[in-house]
Amino acid sequence: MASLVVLAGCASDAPQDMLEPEGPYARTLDNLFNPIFWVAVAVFVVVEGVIVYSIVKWRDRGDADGDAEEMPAQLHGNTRLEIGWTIVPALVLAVIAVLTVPVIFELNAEPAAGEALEVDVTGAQFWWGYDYPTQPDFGITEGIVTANELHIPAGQQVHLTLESVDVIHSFWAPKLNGKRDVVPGRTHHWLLEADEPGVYSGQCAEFCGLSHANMRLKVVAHDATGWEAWVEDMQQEPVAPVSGLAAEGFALFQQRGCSGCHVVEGAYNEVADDSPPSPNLTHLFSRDCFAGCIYDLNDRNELEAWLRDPQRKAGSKMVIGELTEADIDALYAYLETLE
Amino acid sequence: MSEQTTAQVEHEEYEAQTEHGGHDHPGERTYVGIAVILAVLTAAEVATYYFEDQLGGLLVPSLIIMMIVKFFLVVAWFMHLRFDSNLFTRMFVSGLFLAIGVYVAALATFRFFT
Amino acid sequence: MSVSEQTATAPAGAVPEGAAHVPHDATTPAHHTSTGLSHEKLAMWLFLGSECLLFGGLISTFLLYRTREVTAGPPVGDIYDIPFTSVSSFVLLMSSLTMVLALSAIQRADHRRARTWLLTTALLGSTFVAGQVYEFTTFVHEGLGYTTNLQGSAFYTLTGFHGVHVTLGILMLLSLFVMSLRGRLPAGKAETVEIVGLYWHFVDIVWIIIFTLVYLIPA
Amino acid sequence: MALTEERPPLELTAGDEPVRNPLGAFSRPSSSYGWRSWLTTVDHKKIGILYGATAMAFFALGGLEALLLRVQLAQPEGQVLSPEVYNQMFTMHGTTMVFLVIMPMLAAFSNYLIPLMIGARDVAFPRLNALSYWVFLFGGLFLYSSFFLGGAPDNGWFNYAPNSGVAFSPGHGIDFWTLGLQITGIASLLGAVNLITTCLNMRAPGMTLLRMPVFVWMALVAQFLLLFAIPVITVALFLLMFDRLFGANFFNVEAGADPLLWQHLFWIFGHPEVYILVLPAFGIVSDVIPTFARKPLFGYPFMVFSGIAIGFMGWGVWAHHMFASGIGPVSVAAFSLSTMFIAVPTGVKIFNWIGTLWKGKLIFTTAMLFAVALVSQFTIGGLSGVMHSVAPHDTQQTDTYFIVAHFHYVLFGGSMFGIFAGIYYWWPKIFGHKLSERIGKAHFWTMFVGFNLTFGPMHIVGLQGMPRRTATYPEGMGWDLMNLLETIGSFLIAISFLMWVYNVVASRKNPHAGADPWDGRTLEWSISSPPPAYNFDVEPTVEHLDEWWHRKYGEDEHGRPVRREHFTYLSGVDEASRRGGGDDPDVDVSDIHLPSPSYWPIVLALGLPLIAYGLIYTYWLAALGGLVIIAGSFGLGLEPSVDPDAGHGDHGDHGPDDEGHDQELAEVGAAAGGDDDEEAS
Ligand code: HEA
Ligand code: HEA
Ligand code: HEC
Ligand code: CUA
Ligand SMILES: [Cu+2]
Repeated sequence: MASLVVLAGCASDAPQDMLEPEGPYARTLDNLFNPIFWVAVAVFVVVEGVIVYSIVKWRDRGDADGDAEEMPAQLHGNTRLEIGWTIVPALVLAVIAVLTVPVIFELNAEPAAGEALEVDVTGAQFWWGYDYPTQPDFGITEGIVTANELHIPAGQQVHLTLESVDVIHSFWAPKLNGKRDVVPGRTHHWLLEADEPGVYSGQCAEFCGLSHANMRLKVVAHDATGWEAWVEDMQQEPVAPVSGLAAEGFALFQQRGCSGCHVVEGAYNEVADDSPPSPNLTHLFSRDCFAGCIYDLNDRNELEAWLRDPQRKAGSKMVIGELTEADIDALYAYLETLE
Repeated sequence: MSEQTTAQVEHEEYEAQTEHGGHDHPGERTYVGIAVILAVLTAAEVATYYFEDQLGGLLVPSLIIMMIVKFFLVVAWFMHLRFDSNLFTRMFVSGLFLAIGVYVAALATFRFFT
Repeated sequence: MSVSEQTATAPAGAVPEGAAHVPHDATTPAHHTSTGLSHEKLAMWLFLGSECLLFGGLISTFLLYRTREVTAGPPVGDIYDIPFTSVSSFVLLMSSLTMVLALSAIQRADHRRARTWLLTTALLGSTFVAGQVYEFTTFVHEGLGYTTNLQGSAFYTLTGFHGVHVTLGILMLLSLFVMSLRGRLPAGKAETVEIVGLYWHFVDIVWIIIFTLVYLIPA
Repeated sequence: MALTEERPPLELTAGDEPVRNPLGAFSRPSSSYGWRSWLTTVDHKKIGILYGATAMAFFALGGLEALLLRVQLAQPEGQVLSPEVYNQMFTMHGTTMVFLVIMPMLAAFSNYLIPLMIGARDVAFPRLNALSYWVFLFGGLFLYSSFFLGGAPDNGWFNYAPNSGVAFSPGHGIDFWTLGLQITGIASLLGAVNLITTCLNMRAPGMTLLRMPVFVWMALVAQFLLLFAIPVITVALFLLMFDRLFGANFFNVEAGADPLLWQHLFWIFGHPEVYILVLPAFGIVSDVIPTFARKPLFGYPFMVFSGIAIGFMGWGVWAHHMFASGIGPVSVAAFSLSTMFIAVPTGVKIFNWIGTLWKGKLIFTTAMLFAVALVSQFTIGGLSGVMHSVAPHDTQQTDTYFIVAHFHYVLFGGSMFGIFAGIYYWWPKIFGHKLSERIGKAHFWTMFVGFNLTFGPMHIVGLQGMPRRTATYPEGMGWDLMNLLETIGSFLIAISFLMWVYNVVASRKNPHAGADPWDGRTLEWSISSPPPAYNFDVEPTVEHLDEWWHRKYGEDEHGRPVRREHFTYLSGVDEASRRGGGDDPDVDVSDIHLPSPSYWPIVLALGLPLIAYGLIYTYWLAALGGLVIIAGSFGLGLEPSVDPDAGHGDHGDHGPDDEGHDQELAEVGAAAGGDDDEEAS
């Protein structure tokens, strides 16, 4: 068993492997886990070793002398020994406790104002929304709203504020930090930081209904220039297309009810009162994945299939009437302009 | 006359069953006395309602104390725990204390007390 | 809970299982148990210990939600009628007295008094329940229904559970009363009365707690 | 004799009251053979068997659900189950295994064994016992009927709010869950009261608490946990039910409710619950290992006290299921610490079992194999538990397969292995013949390998970030191979289970095993197999821990045990089946009074599912159920526990003494009744 777990430690290409942290918080966790893991291995080896030894050594082999009834010494116990194996594990655990408690507080510490990038995260069935309040320190002069892909600057502390609009979700990007539940009616906080630029996979970890498995997320960490570019892009309002297929799509976006749920800043800013919380599409094509990051946005077929039947993602709250292929082409052409 | 005898027989029968055979039960007078104390305490409790402001920080502690005393009186005397087997007390008290411990801790995690 | 109540405490007018020891039977000692205590009484105490966690849960739920803002209707604390509740609390408290008096009477084989006290206890209990019904109706008139807000749900559920307990107790008392009328409740079975009494007093002490924590201590 | 459920004397002659059929509905059942006797039995042994058989049937169902889960997960992007079905499957799998398999299985052992082990003739309240069983059965069937009535519950076995509310789970599945678990909860609560009373009150003379077999102790601790934990989940279930049925607001976030309330209530119950699931299994192996190590249990008092300590500490750790839920660092730290230290008493148990093996003479019967497997495999689960208790890192582990691995190691590697050890060990006592050892060993090894193959790799995928309760997973996460192995393993377990079923069938004709086939240590081995209805011909007087062993063995001058020439079985044992001597007791058993069978438990129990269906569909049905329950309660209550017409179970007559005694009572009764009439007028 232990060897299997060790094996896991070495296994590669597991994008959500928690044993290969890529940020300071996840590393703190991993550093805590390591000694405890080895303590467990040691206990495991001792216990299983003694069991196996006993089995081998004292199993009844129906001895040759044929005296099957001969009894072993009738030991009733040994108080000193027993007190010993009460105290020793307690001491071992005390050490584990001493290692653990400071980390609990460390990881719950709130960063000083202005030190961390603030992002408001919304969990919804079955996608993630991100809201970057205005923070000139980070180049954000006007709030940014996006979905599913969380963009952050690498090497920078990020402070998340987590809220849910329906049921409990749990925000988790294993290589950057552990989970924190996103509970409706409560506001929770969590920290993230990535050492290096890169894309980090994660997903909702609290069962939240039919598409719990399909509520994934990505954290995209940028280097300084990448970050500036991204912020810059995101603060640009898309220009509404005036001609061609895209313009048709632009009109269809309203006719087909898309704008009843989805915000496209500058064009469709108001959604219907009874609409379910829906991803902001202003910069849809700045992302690589959509609908809880289970589909690839760079693959045209995926988005078309989505528009054909959003229920291919079980339980999806996006309910639309049937679209003709022509509608879909037009809508696609429009959506593509949302960069 | 016949009633008297039957009553006696029955009473003895009852006594034979109780393990200490005729141990002292508090008499009816005691019961009434306890009830009087309970009544007075209740009156005092209700009175706090009219003096909330004057009592200030004392209000809650005094209410809790009175509640505990009333609780204790009923349990000890009316429910005979004072006179009955210790085992009963232990069974009941373990449930009671467990409930207090667990729920106070749970409320504490909601920062109920701060 | 009502269901488990009935079955777990069995005695609603019943001969609880094994209640009848056979004191005259030479071969059977009066109490043949390891602890010398009767099964039924022990069982009742265990059950009451368990009930502590039931009411504890309901009370804690109420307390938690009492401190929360309500989104509709009045907070429950605004519509309490403390004088009224004080009176009904007092009634319930006194029913505990009549209950012990009933027990003490039956132990003396004074059946007439026992019956009187049993009936009085049941009547006091009924008064309490009636008071509760009245309270509920006024609260609803004041705008706090069961579904109005958090506190309404928590309040009615807690006090409702208690009320159901009292009602079951009343049923048991009445059953005892009828048994006694029919001569099925000799002093030898005083323990049945005692056990019902334990339940009754328990319901009373729960109210002692509710009265203080729910009504008197301001949010 | 030593029966508690004596005939209530005054009932016999109380005027013209129809005592026998209080409501005139039925005449009292009297047979103790045939299938009908199973419906009306109040014999703790039969009830134990009923519990066991039902639990194993549910195990097949819960296992089947697990197999479906595994088939779906065998490969990425599995298409076998829709998410709807998948969610129902894992919910019902977890719920079934916990509430309908392990809990009743342990009720089965407790029922069957506690009276035998403490030298009693039955439990304290035999009819209540029957009631518990029927209530449990109907609760389970009610829950399962949801499959045919629009879909089973699908929100996981801990059913977090607010996803369990009507807004997010509009079907009836969750209603079936809340109501079904309330029903089975009633069964558990009744059982707890009953068995605790039995343990405390019905021990044979000399059976002090510290002479009780460890199984009895652990069952007792578990029953106390039930006694106090059931009401907590009852509260939670009621709140949820009121939310769903009557529009209350307990988990209505819009109205300001806090979803963590559910989590606290559930886990205040839920954590003690996991010790309820494992402690009796610990008890079983604590009796099995000494028997087959031919040595007394190492450190009996430590074993007892550590069990009590686990039960006690188990109440202070529940929030370790909520480390990621945002309860705040202070709470997290407190619960993290309390959780860690629960490893101490558990470690004591592990080490003491090893101490029992040490220098023993280990006989590896199937029962022993399972018992030792528990010791070794539970340790693995316990160690991953300690890793979870390290709260900061648990925010990584929680809700991943690392947790799934943990709890299957403790539940399967602990509880299930313990249960199988118990099944193989006590089978000859219960049915008179052993299960085949040959098939048994094949069963064990297949199960052992399958178990590790199924749940071992879950540690790895868990650490690699595979979340639980996901109906599907994408390719390229590095989880594929391990998942495939797990699925293969699960089929090995299934095969091993079928081997067990086959063993049960194939072993029916095995020769009679005798009263004491394993040279056991505790009292149940001192009576014939299967035991007579009244268990003991003579009530034992106990002088030792491991009383039966001490009756069989004395010591030679070196303090080594030697079998005695003379010792006496406690009920008649047929000649052929005696193992190494022993005499029969010389007593007349015709005098033993047993409680009579009764229809009322099953009738009363039937009322509960009626109420439950009624609450879901139409209140009329609920009212009907209420009437059934009231009728049933009065029926059960007024019916004398021993049928006066049935000749007291075993013999048709009482002696002349009894006759006179009845007469005397009749007079008292009549006198009392007469007086009352006068007074009343
Ligand atoms: C039989 C049931 C059972 C048992 C006995 C245990 C035992 C333990 N459990 Fe487990 N647990 C479950 C059933 C059980 N658990 C279930 C069902 C869940 C998941 C529920 C769900 O989410 O669906 C769960 C989840 C669970 C969690 C929550 C994880 C999460 O969801 O994030 C935690 C966290 O602390 C935990 C901890 C422990 C610990 C510390 C023990 C300890 O009692 C273990 C102690 C034993 C040992 C440690 C081994 C022997 C000891 C020694 C050899 C001594 C030396 C050891 C040391 C010095 C370390 N368990
Ligand atoms: C004691 C408890 C117990 C037991 C024994 C098991 C046994 C098994 N469990 Fe599980 N399991 C839980 C308790 C248990 N489980 C709990 C509490 C959960 C959490 C649920 C939740 O998240 O809400 C869970 C969750 C769970 C999951 C996670 C699902 C998810 O999160 O998405 C998985 C996945 O592989 C799984 C698999 C298995 C397997 C393969 C077995 C195997 O051991 C089963 C072996 C199979 C059999 C024994 C069946 C054999 C039967 C036949 C072949 C039919 C024969 C028919 C006749 C004879 C008539 N279980
Ligand atoms: C009833 C509300 C509703 C309507 C109408 C609606 N959507 Fe959606 N849409 C949603 C929701 C909710 C999601 C998130 C679904 C998920 O990921 O589970 C979504 C997701 C999307 C996404 C993926 C966004 C991302 O970043 O993940 C696109 C693209 C999209 N919708 C386009 C459209 C178009 C085009 C239309 C009109 C034809 C439309 N939607 C109509 C609710 C709606
Ligand atoms: Cu959101 Cu799972
Ligand atoms: Cu736990």
